[in-house]
Amino acid sequence: MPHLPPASSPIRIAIVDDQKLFRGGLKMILDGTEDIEVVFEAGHGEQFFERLAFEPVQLVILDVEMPGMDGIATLEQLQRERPEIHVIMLTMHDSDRLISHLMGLGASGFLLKDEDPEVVIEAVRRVVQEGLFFRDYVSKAL
Amino acid sequence: RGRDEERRAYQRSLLAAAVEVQEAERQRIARDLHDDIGSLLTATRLYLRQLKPASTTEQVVGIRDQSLSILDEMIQNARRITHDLLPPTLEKFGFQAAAEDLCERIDGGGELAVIFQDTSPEGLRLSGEAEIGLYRVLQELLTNTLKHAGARTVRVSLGADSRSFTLHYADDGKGVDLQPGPRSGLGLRNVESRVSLLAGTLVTETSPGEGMRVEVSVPLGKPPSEE
Amino acid sequence: RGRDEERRAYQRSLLAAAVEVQEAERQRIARDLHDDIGSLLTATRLYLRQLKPASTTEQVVGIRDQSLSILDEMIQNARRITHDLLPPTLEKFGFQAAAEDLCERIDGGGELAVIFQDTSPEGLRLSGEAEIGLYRVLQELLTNTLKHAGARTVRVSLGADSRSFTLHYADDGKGVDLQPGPRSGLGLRNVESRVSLLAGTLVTETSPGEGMRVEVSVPLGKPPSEE
Ligand SMILES: Nc1ncnc2c1ncn2[C@@H]1O[C@H](COP(=O)(O)OP(=O)(O)OP(=O)(O)O)[C@@H](O)[C@H]1O
Ligand SMILES: Nc1ncnc2c1ncn2[C@@H]1O[C@H](COP(=O)(O)OP(=O)(O)OP(=O)(O)O)[C@@H](O)[C@H]1O
Ligand SMILES: [K+]
Ligand SMILES: [Mg+2]
Ligand SMILES: [Mg+2]
Ligand SMILES: [Mg+2]
Repeated sequence: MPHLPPASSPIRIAIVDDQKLFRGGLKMILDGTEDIEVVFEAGHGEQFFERLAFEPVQLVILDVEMPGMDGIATLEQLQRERPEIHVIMLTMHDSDRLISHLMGLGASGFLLKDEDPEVVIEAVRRVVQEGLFFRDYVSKAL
Repeated sequence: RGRDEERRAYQRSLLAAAVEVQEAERQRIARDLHDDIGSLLTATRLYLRQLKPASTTEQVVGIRDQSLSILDEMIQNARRITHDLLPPTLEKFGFQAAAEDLCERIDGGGELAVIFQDTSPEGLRLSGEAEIGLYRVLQELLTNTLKHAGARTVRVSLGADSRSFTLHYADDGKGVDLQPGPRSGLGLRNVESRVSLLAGTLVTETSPGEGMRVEVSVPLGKPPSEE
Repeated sequence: RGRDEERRAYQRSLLAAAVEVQEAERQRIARDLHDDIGSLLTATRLYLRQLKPASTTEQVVGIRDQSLSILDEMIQNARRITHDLLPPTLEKFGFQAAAEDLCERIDGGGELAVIFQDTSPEGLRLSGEAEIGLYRVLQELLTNTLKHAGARTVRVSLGADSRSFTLHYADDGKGVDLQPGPRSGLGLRNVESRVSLLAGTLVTETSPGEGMRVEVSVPLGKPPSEE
């Protein structure tokens, strides 16, 4: 059946997290799919915006806690300057308060860092297709 | 009246320093745990999840080695954090042993030579509070020497007579003009707190160009029969 | 003279309590890290080492699952330790939010019902020291209620006027005959320290059979323009 040809238009994403090894793990998983391409990685917000200027992406996986320009500040700037880019936030702490705050700021998704890789992949696809992905732990927060 | 008020302000500044240091430490450890260890744990998890029944031998070995190297890094981190919090030697072998280890570690580490000497009776143990208190004092003095002194050599010597235990500390760094009165740093205030809580005496001698010399004496209380 | 000496002894006891709590906490965290995280890390390493190029699919899957489940346990531990040290909400969302989360967590946890109310202006942020100080006070009061009171209900209410921020705390537990003068526990002494360092006021009302009521007020300093 004639599906959209995934190889011709992979989802272009960036991974922003201060922990290099974590980025590496995530990149390995996402690059292992047909329809997702990790265009670049960055260790904090400033670095992300520098790269973004030259390497457009559709979606960013963004760590909340980073030294320097953190995930929240990065999300806010993205919403002001590039609201069309989807953002999935990542964190260690599943706090309802944090989740609703991030949603209020315009994040398209939220994931815990120890979420299963299949869920991460699914989140990327769903956000691109439907605009939003929040797990069941989020429904509580609403 | 004036004296009293001064003394109260001083006491208050000691308390403030103790609380401030504690909160700063909590924040630091929380960050280390969260940012370093937490993220590395989740990273390892991501790698391991890639192991599939269908994985090739090469993939298995690659993922294993990657995970093992992250694990090693975490083990180092956890050790370092634990060690900074409470060196395991201290409880097991006492202040003198822990002080020697600390001095050796710094001596081996770089520019600063640390000469350690201990003439206190072999096997002498101090009270738990004295051991931990003196250890914190020595940690702060060494940190200050590393941070501020530009020194080449530190001498640390421990000794005891029948009534008291003494720590002599001397660096050959650039010294400082220490004004009496309120301090900006927390470190020396906490040194003062520790010594005063141990009912000990503290003498600090330093001036620009003259290095830093500190002598701390604490009374040897009841023999350690309180096991 | 007598007054002065008493006051000095009191100040000294506050300082001693602060230092004692800090060392106890260091010891506790060092143990947690060592036992809950360090040992599990070593165990995971042992498992992973058993992965060989010649391992069967079954062995690969077994080792992977075993390691993943230890990793999950460590992640939970790291979360818990971090959270106890410094709740992530506090810095991001302020004292009122962190207090509400803390009350909710205890309320959901068991026998004790915690009723939380906040009438302070939406979005009001206190100084960093006030936020952390009040949070530590609330933690201690709740810990005491859980530990000593046998209470069924706690009411926590926060409010502010133009000059000060107030925390009202009341449990309906068995109360206690609190003598003035030196305390055995560290908790209430540290509450006193925190409030005094914030230049606040502390009123404690309790007697046997009458529950425990505490009111803490701290001045609202300069507006938070210091971003
Ligand atoms: N060994 C030393 N040689 C030269 N100057 C010193 C030495 N130790 C301390 N000082 C000076 O005394 C000051 C006060 O020291 P203190 O330990 O109280 O604070 P700090 O080290 O600056 O900060 P903190 O200890 O809170 O991290 C230092 O800032 C430094 O200028
Ligand atoms: N909410 C309460 N209800 C009944 N008794 C209380 C309550 N809070 C404190 N107490 C009593 O006051 C004493 C002193 O409390 P404090 O918090 O100073 O010490 P602690 O809780 O015994 O020990 P620590 O806080 O050092 O772990 C307690 O031992 C307890 O007897
Ligand atoms: K890919
Ligand atoms: Mg991070
Ligand atoms: Mg210092
Ligand atoms: Mg208590």
